[in-house]
Amino acid sequence: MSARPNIDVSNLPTFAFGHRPLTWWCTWSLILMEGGMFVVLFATYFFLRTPVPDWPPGVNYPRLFWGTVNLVVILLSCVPNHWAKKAAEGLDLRGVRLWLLVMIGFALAATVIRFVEFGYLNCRWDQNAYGSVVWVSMGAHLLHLVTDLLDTIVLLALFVIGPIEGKRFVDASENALYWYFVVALWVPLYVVIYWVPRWM
Amino acid sequence: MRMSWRVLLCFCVGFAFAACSNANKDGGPAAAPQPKSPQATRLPTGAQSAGEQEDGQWLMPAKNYASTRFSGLNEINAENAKALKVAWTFSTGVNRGHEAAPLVVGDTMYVVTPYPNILYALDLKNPGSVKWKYEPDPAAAAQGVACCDLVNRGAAFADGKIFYNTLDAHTVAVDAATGKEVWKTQVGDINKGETVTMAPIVVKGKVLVGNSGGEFGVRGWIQALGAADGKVVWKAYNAGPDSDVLIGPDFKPFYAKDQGKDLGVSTWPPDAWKIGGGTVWGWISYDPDLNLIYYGSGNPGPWNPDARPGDNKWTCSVIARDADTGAAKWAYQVGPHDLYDWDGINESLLVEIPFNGQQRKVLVRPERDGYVYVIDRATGEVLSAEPFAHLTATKGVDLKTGELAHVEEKKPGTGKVVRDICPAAPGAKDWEPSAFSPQTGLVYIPHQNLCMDFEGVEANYIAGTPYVGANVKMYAGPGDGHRGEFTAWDPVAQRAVWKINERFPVWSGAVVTAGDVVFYGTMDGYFKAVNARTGEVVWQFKVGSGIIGQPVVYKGPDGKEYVAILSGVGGWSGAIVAGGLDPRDPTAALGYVGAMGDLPDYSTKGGMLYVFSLP
Amino acid sequence: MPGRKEDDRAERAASLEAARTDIEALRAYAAGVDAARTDDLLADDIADEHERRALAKTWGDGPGFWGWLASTNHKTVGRRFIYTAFGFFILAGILAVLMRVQLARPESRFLNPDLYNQIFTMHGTTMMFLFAVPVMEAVAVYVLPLMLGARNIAFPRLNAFSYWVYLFGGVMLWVAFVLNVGPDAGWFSYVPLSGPEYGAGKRVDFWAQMITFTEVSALCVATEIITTFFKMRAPGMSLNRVPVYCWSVLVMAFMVFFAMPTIAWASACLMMDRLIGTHFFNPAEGGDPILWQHLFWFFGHPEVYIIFIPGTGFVSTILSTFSRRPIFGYTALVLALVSTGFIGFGLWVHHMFATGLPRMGESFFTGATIMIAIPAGVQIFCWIATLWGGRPVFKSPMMFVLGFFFIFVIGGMTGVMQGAVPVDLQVHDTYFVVAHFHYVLIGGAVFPLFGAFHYWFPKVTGRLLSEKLGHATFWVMFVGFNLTFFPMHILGLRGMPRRVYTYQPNLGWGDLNMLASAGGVLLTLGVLLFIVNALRSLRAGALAGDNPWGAATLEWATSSPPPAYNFLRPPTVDSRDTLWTQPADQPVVIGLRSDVREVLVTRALDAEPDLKTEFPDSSIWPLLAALATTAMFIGTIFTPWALPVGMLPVFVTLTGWFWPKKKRLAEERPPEEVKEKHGERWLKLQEQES
Amino acid sequence: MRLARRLAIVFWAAAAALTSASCMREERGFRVSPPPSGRVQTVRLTDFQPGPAQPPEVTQNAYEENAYAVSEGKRLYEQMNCVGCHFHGGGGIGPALMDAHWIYGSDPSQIFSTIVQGRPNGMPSFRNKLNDDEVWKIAAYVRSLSGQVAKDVAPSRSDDMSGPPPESATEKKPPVKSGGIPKSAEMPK
Amino acid sequence: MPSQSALSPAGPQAGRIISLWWMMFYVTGAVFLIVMAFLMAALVRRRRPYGGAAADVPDVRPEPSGERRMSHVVLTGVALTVVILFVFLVRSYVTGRALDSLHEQDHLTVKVVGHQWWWEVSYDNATAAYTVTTANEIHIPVGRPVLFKLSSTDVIHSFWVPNLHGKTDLVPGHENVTWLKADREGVYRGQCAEFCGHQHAHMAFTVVVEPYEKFKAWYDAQLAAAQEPSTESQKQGRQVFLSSPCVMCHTVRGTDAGSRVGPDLTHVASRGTLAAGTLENTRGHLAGWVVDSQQIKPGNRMPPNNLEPADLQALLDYLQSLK
Repeated sequence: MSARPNIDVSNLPTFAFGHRPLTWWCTWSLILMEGGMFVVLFATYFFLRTPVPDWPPGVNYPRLFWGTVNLVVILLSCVPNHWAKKAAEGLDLRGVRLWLLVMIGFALAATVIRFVEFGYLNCRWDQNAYGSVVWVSMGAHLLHLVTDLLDTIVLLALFVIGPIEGKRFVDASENALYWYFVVALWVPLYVVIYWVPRWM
Repeated sequence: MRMSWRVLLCFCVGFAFAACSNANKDGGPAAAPQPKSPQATRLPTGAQSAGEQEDGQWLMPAKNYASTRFSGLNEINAENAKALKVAWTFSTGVNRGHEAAPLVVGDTMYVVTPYPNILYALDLKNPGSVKWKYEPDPAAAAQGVACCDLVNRGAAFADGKIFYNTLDAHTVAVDAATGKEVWKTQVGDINKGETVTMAPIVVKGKVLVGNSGGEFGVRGWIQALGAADGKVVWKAYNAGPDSDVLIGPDFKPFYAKDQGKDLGVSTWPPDAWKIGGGTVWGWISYDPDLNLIYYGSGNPGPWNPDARPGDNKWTCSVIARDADTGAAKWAYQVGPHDLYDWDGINESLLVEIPFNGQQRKVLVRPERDGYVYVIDRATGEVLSAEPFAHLTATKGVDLKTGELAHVEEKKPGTGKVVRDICPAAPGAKDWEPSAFSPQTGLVYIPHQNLCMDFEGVEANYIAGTPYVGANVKMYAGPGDGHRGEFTAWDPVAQRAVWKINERFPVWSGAVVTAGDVVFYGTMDGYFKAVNARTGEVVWQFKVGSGIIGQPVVYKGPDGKEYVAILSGVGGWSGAIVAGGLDPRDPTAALGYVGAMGDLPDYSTKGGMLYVFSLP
Repeated sequence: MPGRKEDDRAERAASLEAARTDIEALRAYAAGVDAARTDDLLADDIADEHERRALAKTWGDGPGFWGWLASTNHKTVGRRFIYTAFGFFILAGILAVLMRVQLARPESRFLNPDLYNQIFTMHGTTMMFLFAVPVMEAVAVYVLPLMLGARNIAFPRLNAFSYWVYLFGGVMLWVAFVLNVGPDAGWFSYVPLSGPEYGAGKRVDFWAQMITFTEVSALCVATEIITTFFKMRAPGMSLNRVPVYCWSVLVMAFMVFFAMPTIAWASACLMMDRLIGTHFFNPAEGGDPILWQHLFWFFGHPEVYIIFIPGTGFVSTILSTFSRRPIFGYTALVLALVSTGFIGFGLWVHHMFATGLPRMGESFFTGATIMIAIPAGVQIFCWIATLWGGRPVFKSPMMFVLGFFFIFVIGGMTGVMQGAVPVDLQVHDTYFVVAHFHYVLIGGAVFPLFGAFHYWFPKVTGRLLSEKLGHATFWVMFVGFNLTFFPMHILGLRGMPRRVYTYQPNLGWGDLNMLASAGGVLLTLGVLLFIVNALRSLRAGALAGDNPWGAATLEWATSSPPPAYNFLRPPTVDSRDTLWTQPADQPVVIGLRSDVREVLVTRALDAEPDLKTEFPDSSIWPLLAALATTAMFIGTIFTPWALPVGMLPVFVTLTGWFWPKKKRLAEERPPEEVKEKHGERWLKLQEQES
Repeated sequence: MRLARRLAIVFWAAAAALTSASCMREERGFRVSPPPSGRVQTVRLTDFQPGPAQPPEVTQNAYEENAYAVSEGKRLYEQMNCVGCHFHGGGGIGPALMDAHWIYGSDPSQIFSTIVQGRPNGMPSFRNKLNDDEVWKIAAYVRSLSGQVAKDVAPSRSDDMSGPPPESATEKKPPVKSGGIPKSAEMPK
Repeated sequence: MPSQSALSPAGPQAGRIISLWWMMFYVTGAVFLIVMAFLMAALVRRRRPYGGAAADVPDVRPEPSGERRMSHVVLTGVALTVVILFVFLVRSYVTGRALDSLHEQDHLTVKVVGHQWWWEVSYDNATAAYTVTTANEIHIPVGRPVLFKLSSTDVIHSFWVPNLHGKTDLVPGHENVTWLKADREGVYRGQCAEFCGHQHAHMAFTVVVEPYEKFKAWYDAQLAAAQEPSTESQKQGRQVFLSSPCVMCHTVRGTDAGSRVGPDLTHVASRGTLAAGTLENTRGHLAGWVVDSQQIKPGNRMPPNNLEPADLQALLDYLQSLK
């Protein structure tokens, strides 16, 4: 009917990795908005910190041990996470299954350690504004740990039960990307919670 | 023996203090902890002074007019004190905090209980038996206006009568022999929040009494009642116009800040002095040579300093008055515009010590603000003021102006929690009286190691209800969580010689004897004998309840030396136990509960007299 | 569900109409050409009809009530969104009328202060959170995919979810209000008034939780908009060919991204202060009420632009269509939008000039505030230039845009005045400000929105609105609006603070207030006229046809109302004003499957075809997930344990949402690089599956 | 269909309950008449009685259902200096109010009487100094200190120093009716 | 009735602000008119028809020369906007600086504490005994700068006397300051400008600007304790005051009443208004206020008082004697 060629898209791929699929945009949207939330959280922390002569106010410095342990665990998790992402992008079903399992282990460990961390904190959330902001920031990160943990579990279940789809590998890749974000959140958070009181 | 003791001291103590010593100008290492000679510090002469023959009696809570709580008895000494045993005990039947010192007159012991202020006369010849009992039946409602438990700090004996105060603001005189009431005078009004908890002192036929209620918006006063009839001889307020404060032409304060006309009015917002506190619920000393009485006035009301701009004279002041007329001789305001409830009611130890090479008649005051003030007792000049406790809120006293320098960021205000204020509201040392031994030249200070968070809130004056306007939370000061300390202080060298840490605030008084033993009790119920020179705990005994009383030392009818102490935890610090308070509220009892949450695990209430002697 | 039946009927009528005209045209054409060719054409036509039916089956909502609940079509959801937001607009408008009745006379006893406080809080809250932002998102949800030539919005299930969450949040707030638990601390809920000590009960908690609901909803929609904008444009629609309106909603979406997390965090802090005793805003324990103001206004000011920027998009669209020429200064307009988006974040402090902040900082924010007038000026000038160079047609949408000019410019001028700290200190929190922001928001957003309603009504319903009634609506609203709000400028300068439930007779404010109240009645009448017009047209309006205005953007390239799949064959684009410039044989996209919901994903910058992605079917899970989320959110008003416990059903429903249907791998095509690198693995996977 | 009808019934019942409950919870009547206080003047301080037992008198304080009234009670508790003796529930000069021990009874009318009449061991009488309405509000707040009031009604933390957990977070314990003798003041007379 | 309007300034600050505002008003007004003129012109101007086709055929490719001309005009418009805005910015900055330049040695310091819903006013003095506390009525001497220290004990309020200056918030946890100076004698009304709860609408106060001598006389009178009752009825009234709920909230210096919950009543009869500027201070209003304040100002903190008629009259006698 037409003189000009129509665009036939029937041979286009149905999934891809990187910034091409829609999921990537969704993940980055999540990262952006939650990252924004954490930026505000840091701003709150320093806003509250500024007028106070002694920080933390009226309590000791937070003890470093468990926070640091968690930092190490979370940083170490980048390695299996890298492999998980690699495996997903290589459509390596067994690799994906394996590394997702390992990642579940890491996320679980980090979550458990987080609860221990709460137990060792230097004050309660209802003691003063310092306690509030510290508890809530750690709680917010815990929420990310838990949601990513659940997410990973479901993903693994999908890879075990099936059906195996191409976009499932994309999901696994995006899941790994999101975990990097969770890791990247904890590093400044760790510094702010455990070291800023000592430095500033 | 004495030589070996010196060597020991040299090694054990002198070594430890040599590094920081500034008193061993003669170069002798052993000289550091010990004054040059016992004679260098001489007690003032007076009716009850140690200069006279020690008669083994205990006629007033402070033992003598100089308030040194030094007993010349030496049967019990640092060596044998470890053998002390209970001689006898006596239950008072009252459960509140027992802060009183028993009196010993002849072969009778007189014990005043907290509210309901029962006076027991106990026969020392038949230990523990009650000769007679006097019940003044104070108004029960007075319990509602007693800020910090229903305590009584003791009675005084003179002219065959026992004088003491009841919680409902009456002073009574009781015939010491028969227990019959001689007179009873109402000195204050509980409907305005006035109570009386202090121990009176009898000077030249006059009973000196002051009121409590600084937390209720009362107006502080001291009055003299005729010992014979209970009639008011003179009455001096601690705030208001000069005529009320008995400030006349003889009034010569040393510092410019305390000079001026009607400062008791002009340093207050209009009419605030009428409800501004400045009570006299602590100790009064008397110098017969100068014929002056010395006392400190309590905190201004309310606690929230925003509600009362100005210096708030004459609260938190040391005041010297003529004993006969009450006319003020000098005054020194220790804490102008008090920020932290640091009453100035602590005892004044009247001693003579060398200062800059010359003997001076001074009064030594371990103050609530954490400094030991050495003040010339004739002029009111502050000779030295050195801290004996951990301080964060102040930076020292300027001896030129007499000003206490505050740390700006620790100044409290309305609606703002200021943290880590040390010392806390009870101060570095509260009412618990210290003792001075002319033999060691040391002042033995029972005190606290507490800090606090403080928030000023709007205070509403409603007569008969608390007028505080502050939320307070106290907690242990720096260290391992210990909240009490017992410090031996060298007033000449102006430094601590030794220090004992206690789990709870040391809320009991101290006594020191010629046997070089210091006695004090702890709130977890230990009565302790300590070597006065080394601070070594020689002996301790767990009594029934926490101790907040004042130990006394006397010679029994059998000629033996006895030590007596009332146990029965309570007071401000022990209110959590005495009042059955809830530890979940750290602000309870004006914030003291915050620091005392574990006291119920260590002590229960119950009043009991314990008398100890060597077997 | 009368609305739905209506839609169906209109849809059917329109498609029949289209089919009839097509066939007639074909017949006429066939008469002139040879038979074989005609057969070919008819065969094409029949194939098209098959395709249509297949697509309609694939993309249509499921049957019955269940299908209605499960719909994920952006037009269905968008319509619901618009109707709901408009419903809230009416409710909030009723509250406004109540307030004007109360304020018409001094010391009036019509409302007590408690009820008045709830009413003005509800009015502001509903207008800002439940009407203005959602309605802008809603129109975007409806229009954007059409304008970009897409079959649906990206993440359609998320879209459905965001609607439900928004609906439940709004309903929760209003139910609370009806139950006398309406928030009463003003729409910006300043602590400590809204804090645990002074905001007794659960009133403020419902407010704060409503924020969370609309929050979640807005962020979801922003995600969809951004993804749709970048990845689902018609082939050929490179970034410099995107209609200005699409740019405006993109900027809006990005602003939502950066503004909303702040208010989410702030309202979470507020809730925690109230529920579990944290101290974020307790000045005694190291918190600070000023922190709330910073957090709130860091969101609150951009919020105004979130509302206003899509409004400018409407203006540009309508203006271009009815000036009968391309918009003047496309690049300048887009840059102005983007820079407004940026500057919008730099001036929140001008809401806080009276709080005693350092003067230095204030000067900076004065500068920023005044600066934002520059992009606004650029837009105004470009629009006037568009008019200048065009031939204006005064249809009703255009009237609203012209009204917008008058009102918005006044609002902008008073805005500049308030940017100056000294002036702000006087007029802040007075009726001058009330007048100003109603000029800006009603002028800048509601008038363009009503223009947009009039403009796209034929597209959505297939029927034209009455022009007569449309003009009447405009004039009544315009006069009513100015009568209501202009006197408020004077009232403010004469000392009347805002948020007073009454005022004293001897202050001399009575007459102007009476005038304003009278104007309010007129304004209400105008809105009523619009409703009458819309209802009448739904039944008896003239059929619109595909492109009644002769507009240039792609949404007019399909039937009115558009079919479930939007375009039989997704269009391609070769210019900005594509319908005006494209040749009759503009290529279309073919090769998308019609048996599943396959869509074309294009590249972010040049919009070249990149992937085919299969969209999920309609699903009830988004609704269930929204219900679970609602339960959790409402629960956390009462107990913190609702969060961990409530997460469980949310988790379950989300798992259900994402759980795939069983299907064959063979239909999938990995991209070239995957095939090259991992071809064997891919084949093995395929074998395993089959 | 039956199911639907049942569901509808449940829904409307729940809605009705919610309506009545929540309207009261948040109502702010500024000119309300307080619960009747005539009977309160003769309130019993003990359940012990000669002859056959009578059912215990239990009164309702409508303000305990009303968050605003309880918050007003909290304000009055502070401003009328109740806080000076009882502090934030932990007690001091007066007994603790957040524990389960009630010397003069935990019933609203008993608390009302205690405030109005005063009690011999130091509790002043507020007769004529507070009007009944205010006393009922304070009584409601006092009960919230020990968790006797619904959590969505009880106040949350104040904008002050953090003390005990907020009233809305205080666990409810059934009151111990020790009666008569202050726990803190068993002493000979 | 006192004036409350930013349009009739009585002090240098309000004067500067309003002149800045008028300047902006004229300039923006002119801009508005010009923009509207262009708009109207664009709507009505005659055009060449597009390529001779039907009226609604769009002009897809407008003539480039016309477009260029228009872009020049637009650019000029934008440039002019920038210039005008810059002028505004500078002028605003200069005015802002001038507003803060009242720091003089010889000033009065007044502390204002916001309460729901009244104003506590106290005059600072180096000598504490000369601090005066009153409520809802501020007297200041004409021509002398006054430093206001503003704080709040409950929620945020805003201190605003439109005739004298813009507003400054009273924020709990902060102490804000503002300077005022009045050039004209008179009585000016101020009002809380930040929403603060039920009775935000009735939280006003008056600023009485008077010559220094009159101010001084007022100040001295305020310093004195309350007048002793001189008649039997007044004595009875005082008794009523002290034995009723009044004493729980109010201060009358010189008596046992010393609470700070409500306004200080030591000199209540000298004030012009009652209930934070809600009512004129007349006997009838006072009676109504005492008996049933919730009718007048629903939600305020004053409880209703059910007084016997005789007691009420005595109380009114007493209160009215507190000059």
